[in-house]
Amino acid sequence: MSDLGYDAAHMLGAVVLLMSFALLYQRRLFSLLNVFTMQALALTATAAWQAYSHGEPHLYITALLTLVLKAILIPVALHRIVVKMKIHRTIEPALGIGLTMVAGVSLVTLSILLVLPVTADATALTRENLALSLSVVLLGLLMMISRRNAVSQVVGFMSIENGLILAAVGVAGMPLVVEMSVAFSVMVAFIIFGIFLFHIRERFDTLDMQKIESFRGESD
Amino acid sequence: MSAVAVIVATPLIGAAVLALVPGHRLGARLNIGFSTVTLLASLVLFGLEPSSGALFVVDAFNIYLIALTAFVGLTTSVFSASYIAHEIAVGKLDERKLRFYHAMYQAFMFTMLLALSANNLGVMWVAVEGATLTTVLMVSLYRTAASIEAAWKYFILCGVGIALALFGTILMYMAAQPVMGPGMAAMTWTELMDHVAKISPAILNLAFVFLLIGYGTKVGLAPLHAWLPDAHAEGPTPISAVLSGLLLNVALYAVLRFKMLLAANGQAIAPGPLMIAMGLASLLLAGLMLYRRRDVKRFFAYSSIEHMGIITFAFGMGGPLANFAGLLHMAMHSLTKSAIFYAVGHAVQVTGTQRMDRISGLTVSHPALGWGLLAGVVAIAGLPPFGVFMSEFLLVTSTFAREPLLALPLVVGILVAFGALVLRVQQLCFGAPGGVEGGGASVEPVPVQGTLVPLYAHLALVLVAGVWLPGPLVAWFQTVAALLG
Amino acid sequence: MGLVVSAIAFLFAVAVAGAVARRLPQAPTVVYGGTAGACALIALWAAVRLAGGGPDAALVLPVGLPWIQAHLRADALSAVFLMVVNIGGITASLFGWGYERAHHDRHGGSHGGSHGGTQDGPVLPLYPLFLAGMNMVLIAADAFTFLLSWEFMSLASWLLVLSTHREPETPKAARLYIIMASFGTACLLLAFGVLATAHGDYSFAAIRAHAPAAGAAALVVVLILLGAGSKAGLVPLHVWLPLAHPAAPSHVSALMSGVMTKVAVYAMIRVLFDLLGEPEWWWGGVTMGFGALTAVMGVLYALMQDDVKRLLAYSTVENIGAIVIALGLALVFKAAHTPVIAALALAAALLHVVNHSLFKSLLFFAAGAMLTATGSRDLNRLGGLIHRMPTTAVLALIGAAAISALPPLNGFVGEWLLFQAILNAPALSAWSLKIEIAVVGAALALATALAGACFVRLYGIAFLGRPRSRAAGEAVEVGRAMRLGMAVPAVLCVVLGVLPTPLIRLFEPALRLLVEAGPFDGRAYQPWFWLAPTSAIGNSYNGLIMLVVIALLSVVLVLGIHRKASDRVRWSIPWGCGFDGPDPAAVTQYTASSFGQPIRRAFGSTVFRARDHVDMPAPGDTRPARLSVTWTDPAWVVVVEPPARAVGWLAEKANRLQFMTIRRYLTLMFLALVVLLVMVAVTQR
Amino acid sequence: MTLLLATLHQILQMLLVLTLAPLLTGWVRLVKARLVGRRGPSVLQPYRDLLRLLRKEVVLARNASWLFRSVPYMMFTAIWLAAGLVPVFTTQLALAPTADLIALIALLGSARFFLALAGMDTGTSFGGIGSSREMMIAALAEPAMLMIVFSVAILVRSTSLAEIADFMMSGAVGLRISLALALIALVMVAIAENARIPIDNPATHLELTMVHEAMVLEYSGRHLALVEAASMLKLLLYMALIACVFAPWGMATAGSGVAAALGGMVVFVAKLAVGGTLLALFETSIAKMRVFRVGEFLGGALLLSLLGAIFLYVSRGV
Repeated sequence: MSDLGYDAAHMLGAVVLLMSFALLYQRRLFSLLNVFTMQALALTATAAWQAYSHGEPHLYITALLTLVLKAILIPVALHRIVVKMKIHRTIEPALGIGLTMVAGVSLVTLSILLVLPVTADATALTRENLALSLSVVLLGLLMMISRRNAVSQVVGFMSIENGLILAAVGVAGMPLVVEMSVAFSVMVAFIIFGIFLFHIRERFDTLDMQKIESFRGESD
Repeated sequence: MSAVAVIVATPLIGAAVLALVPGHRLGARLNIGFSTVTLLASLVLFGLEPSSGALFVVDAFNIYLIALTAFVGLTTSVFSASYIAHEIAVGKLDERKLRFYHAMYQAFMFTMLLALSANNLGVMWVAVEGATLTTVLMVSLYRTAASIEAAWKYFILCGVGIALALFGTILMYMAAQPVMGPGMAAMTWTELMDHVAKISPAILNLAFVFLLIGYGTKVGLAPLHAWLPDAHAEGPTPISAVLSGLLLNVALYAVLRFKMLLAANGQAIAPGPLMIAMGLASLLLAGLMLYRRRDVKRFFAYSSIEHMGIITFAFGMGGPLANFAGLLHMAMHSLTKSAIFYAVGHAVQVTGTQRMDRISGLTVSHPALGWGLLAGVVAIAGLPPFGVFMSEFLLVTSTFAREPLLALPLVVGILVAFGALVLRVQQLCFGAPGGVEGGGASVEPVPVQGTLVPLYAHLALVLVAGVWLPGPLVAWFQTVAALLG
Repeated sequence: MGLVVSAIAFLFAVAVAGAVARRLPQAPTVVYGGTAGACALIALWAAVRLAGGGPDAALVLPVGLPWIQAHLRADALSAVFLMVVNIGGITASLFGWGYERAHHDRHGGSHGGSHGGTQDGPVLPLYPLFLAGMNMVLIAADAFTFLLSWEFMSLASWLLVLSTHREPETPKAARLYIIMASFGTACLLLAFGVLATAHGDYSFAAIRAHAPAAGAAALVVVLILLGAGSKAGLVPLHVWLPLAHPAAPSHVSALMSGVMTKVAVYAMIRVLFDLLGEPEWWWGGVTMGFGALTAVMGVLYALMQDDVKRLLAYSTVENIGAIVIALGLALVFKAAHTPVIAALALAAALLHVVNHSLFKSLLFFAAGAMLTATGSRDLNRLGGLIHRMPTTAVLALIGAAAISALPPLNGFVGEWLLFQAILNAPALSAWSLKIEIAVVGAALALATALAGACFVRLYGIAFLGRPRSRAAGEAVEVGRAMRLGMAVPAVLCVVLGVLPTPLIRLFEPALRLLVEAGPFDGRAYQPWFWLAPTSAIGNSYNGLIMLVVIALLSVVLVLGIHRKASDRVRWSIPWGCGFDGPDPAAVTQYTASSFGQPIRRAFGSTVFRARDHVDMPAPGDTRPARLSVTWTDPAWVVVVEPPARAVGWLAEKANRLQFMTIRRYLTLMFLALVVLLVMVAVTQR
Repeated sequence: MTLLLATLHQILQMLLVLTLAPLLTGWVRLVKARLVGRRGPSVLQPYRDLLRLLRKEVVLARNASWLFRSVPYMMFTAIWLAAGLVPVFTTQLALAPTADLIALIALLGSARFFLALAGMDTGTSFGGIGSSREMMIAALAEPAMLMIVFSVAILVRSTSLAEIADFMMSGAVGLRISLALALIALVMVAIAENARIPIDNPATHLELTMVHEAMVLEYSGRHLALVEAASMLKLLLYMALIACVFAPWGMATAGSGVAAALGGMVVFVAKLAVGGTLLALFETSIAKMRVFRVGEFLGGALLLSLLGAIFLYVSRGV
């Protein structure tokens, strides 16, 4: 593999990771959506680059899917939900932003520690790719648990997915990537549909998950 | 291979057909019909040699699980027919929802059979994800606040879990790709098993952690179990039966496949301690949670967590005896727990409540049901002559002989759960008959005409297994037990 | 062996018949008749096997654990216990048949609710299963079959206890019972886990083949004492017993107390003497200590009971204590390589097993008869039954005298043999054991004497004096089947008391199997009517001659007195301090509580925190004074409450996990992931 | 021949104890009376009392059962037999191998068991008081007694009274602390079992302090005669027992002739006289204790006897 291919892939992956940090940093919903769009764009670029450099045309489909769904449709849909449902525009953090950042950095460190022993016969690309995608996944999870707002949780969930796709496109010859990313997108769609559905039914006043769970099973 | 194709295709066709069939009676009958065909096809497998292809694999491990799944699918469809008839009669469900329900039921069977028979990591993942989606829809079938909340919880938690499992799957490919080259081979069970010894253990370890957490969420291992009790409690009871009886097994099957890879690799971290820790945590936590439960279905859902903990512990211990015990326990738990849910569903319809303190004296008011429920709980509590006793016997004795200190929490956990089960089953089955306002049969608005055939069929199987296991099954178990390390 | 297995299979068939036809009027006859028949068959087989000798009967059935299969084997030890179980089964069936009919007639088959006797649950199908389970335990020859049968026995008896589930006390008792039973089974599971090793050699033959290491053996001893002890009722694991045994219908109580506890004793003997190989000296010491504690505590508990059946259950605890003392002695002497004395002690244990099964069944039957006749098992509501139920009174008197170890009945013979074994303590070399045996001997003597007091109290309050309730005053004698069911064990009590030697001869094959000696080894001449075991210290006993001499002296006495004395008799009202109306409530006679008061004062106030509360009316007030007693079972405080409280506390804490938000659940998941990843990161270093 | 002789001895002994028992009681009463300065009744007074009671009519409580009426015979037989088992003038007794010391204690236990039942049969409070207290005393006295038996049996290596007497006479024992403890314990038990001061007062009818007398309060006529006679026999039995174990000298043994047996009888009468005097002395010099102190008293006896058994191991090293 050429140095250029390696460097470009590395750089694009790093951008995705950077965007994950940026997501953690946001306090306002709209800017969160914007950052997410940028992450999706970076991911699209990665997928397209890998398709080109490895000569695997099916990755173009992945890139396209990412672009259409993640960079366009979903941000727009979420934007409309926020507006239509009059969701509070600021994000309530369950964990302070500073602490979140510290946790994020620790997670990245952990990822690197985990990847370090992977030397034996893995190529450098796999290693970098692995560290980056692992970090993105963990940061996405952190995002989900450190925010109270439902929209930001959806965003966190999707950023986990971005990490997955980053990993999948980075490894040579991964079959079924498209199928799996489609299957995953169905799930995301479900979530968004669910939010709509619940709102339409007016079973819950707000999408704050604490309130959704007022019933909690056996609290009688 | 064609038999497997039939097994997987039948429910898929069934789902399509049932989505179009109006009328719940016909739907229920067709549902039973498709399930019967699936079961018959899966019985054919017993006569065939184990085989593997690009898409499907049939070996000692999944053959009995496929048959079990098809069987429980059939009995549940029979139970479901009588269950929904009552739900229609009392107006809790309508025709439109039932059409959806039947289609989803077959779709769910499809995903599970696919997950069990797939020879490909990716296909299996897709199937498990599909199973999640279909069951989420079915859990929310009643559209009550509680059921939607339960479905939402289920969906979010298992969604994250399934995402992590996908990451694990990708990692697995990443690990295998340098050795096996790019392409399908590195995602195929049979190929992986042949080459896994050469794979670098570092990524394998990482992959296993993600797979354990990911699929483990679906198994219901503590502390990833939170979705399970609510999903069981709020959905229709047939769905609770298949969730406990089948879905948990399928998820565990996935974990175990990966454990086999690790065991065959030899250099990777031993997955045993991780599984033992999570198994014990599930067992102890679920055992304690049983005590404060009021909802009968949630109660037995926690009992499922407990048993999944025991099974995970058994596979974590490893060795021929413990693995054998684990495999047996999977089958026994599946049959017993679904039987219990049949009985519970019936009891809930009879008494009109899911609150345990309002149900009592079932053996007096409804002897066949009450004694059936009692037998089911006795079986799940690990009392002889039922099959769970045999697996727990093997597990406890072999564990204590090897790791005495691990056997103690195991026994304590089993006893704690046992105490709760006894407490509740005595209350449900004995004493003065209760029910709606303690009136028993007289206030029953709609007479319940449920069939107890599935319940007793399961109990009979569990009873037979408790004293006698057929030779081929033993041989399969022993083969798999050896592979699991 | 085929015969025994077929008989057990027949019991299952009877159970099925009972389940199917339980509404038919002939059902009790079929079930109890069938059960009695099967039991008679097995008992006969066992007796023939013991008398005739011959090789062990063995059978391997293709069921159970696939690679082991079910090993069944009836050696001499099994045969002894098969005899005990099935003789108990026969008498209980006889009595149960009558009992069932009496209760059927009384309640007309409806769910009538008089205290202590209602059966809503099905006894008929479960009763043969219970007996089948006990028989299966005795012939099991691999760990799996053994524990399966063991737990099956618990299951059947649990359901039998639950047959009175409408009684307010029953559910709690049943729950505690099955939990303790499962605790016991868990201990046995662990014990067999050690014995079978990690290779899974579950058959008894394989276990015998490789003796465990010292540490493992010690573990097994402790686990067996806990496991079988909890079933037998060893203090402090006895807490369930006095609740569960009385809750069942009386013939089932008799089986549970008289017979099932013996199956637990069998388990102890099987493991400690047979499977574990050569014993260490301290095993017996520990066993004996528990036995002594059990004997004394059991009888003290019994003395404080007002409930007839509960009193009997506590008395079972005491007798199990005596049996376990004998087992401990046998272990000690076996370890000290004095097999003849070990055989003596073990013979005492087996004899007491037989004896207790007889008189405890008899007494539970008597309690059942009282319950049938008066509807009450509260001592303070009985009295004067000797006039109303003459046959039951005589038979119960035999039982009470036998259990109080009065000569020339069988209880005394067992006690006598046991003391003979205790007297051989000087043959031991360990100092601590000698002193322990002296103390154990004192405890046993104390327990025996207290048992006498206990049964004077039971018999005196229930059968003698004046009725304490209307129901007791109007009681009528029970039916013929029930009386016959009581008469059989009563006659056996007398016969075995007078002629114990033939029975002990029957034990000999079992004793040779376990301790490789017989109690009469080295005695040249040993007539069948004489009991003179071989022993360094001790003497002989002859119940037959005692009986003859007593009879002779009595005849002489009666004749002498009646020749000399006046025959005039005048009936009169005794002085009752002015209270002599017919009203039972106003009678000044002693109550059960007041009878127990002196002994309670002497023993109970510290151990049981027993407190008397006297409600004394003011002078001039004519209402009666009342004495009430409160007491606490210390074992309850130690054994039941702490775990129950711990589980409750933990359950309360854990319950918070049910009420968290999704985000928190996700956090748990995240943390689990991170912890596992860190573990991987650390272990990879 | 030996068997025939033994049987003859046995019959003689049975008659002897029966004859001597009221005499002993009369003697004790006489000595006690003299000690407190009264003249006291004749030594033969107990015989007259018994005969008079026999001639009197029986008054029965209305709800007394057959048990009440048969208990006097049963207990008398049991105690008579027990008394016949203790060697008094010879160790050659036919019944010796039939029943040893343990059986003897059990026989006494039977007598007490039935008497206590009889006390409860009439349904009055006095019978209950007596029975419950009697059983409480017995519950402590019996184990103490058995422990004494243990000490002695371990020393002698037999529980047969005849063998014990033979062994003690042989002088192989010497002075032993455990024997001394056993003796003290045995005396304490004997006092309790015979309802003597300080445990009970055979002459009292004060209900709060009665034990034995309360139990037999409803008896009259021939029944009372039997009960009284049995008590007298029991007193003699315990004296004979103490004499047999701790002072067996003068008894005829195997092979000794008729003269020895006759001598044994004379010695036995002398022993009884001494024992009776000692008892009277003891009783006049001590006050009766409260009923609930009895437990402590007998608990002391039990501990002493246990200590005796343990000391035996220490001193003898067996």
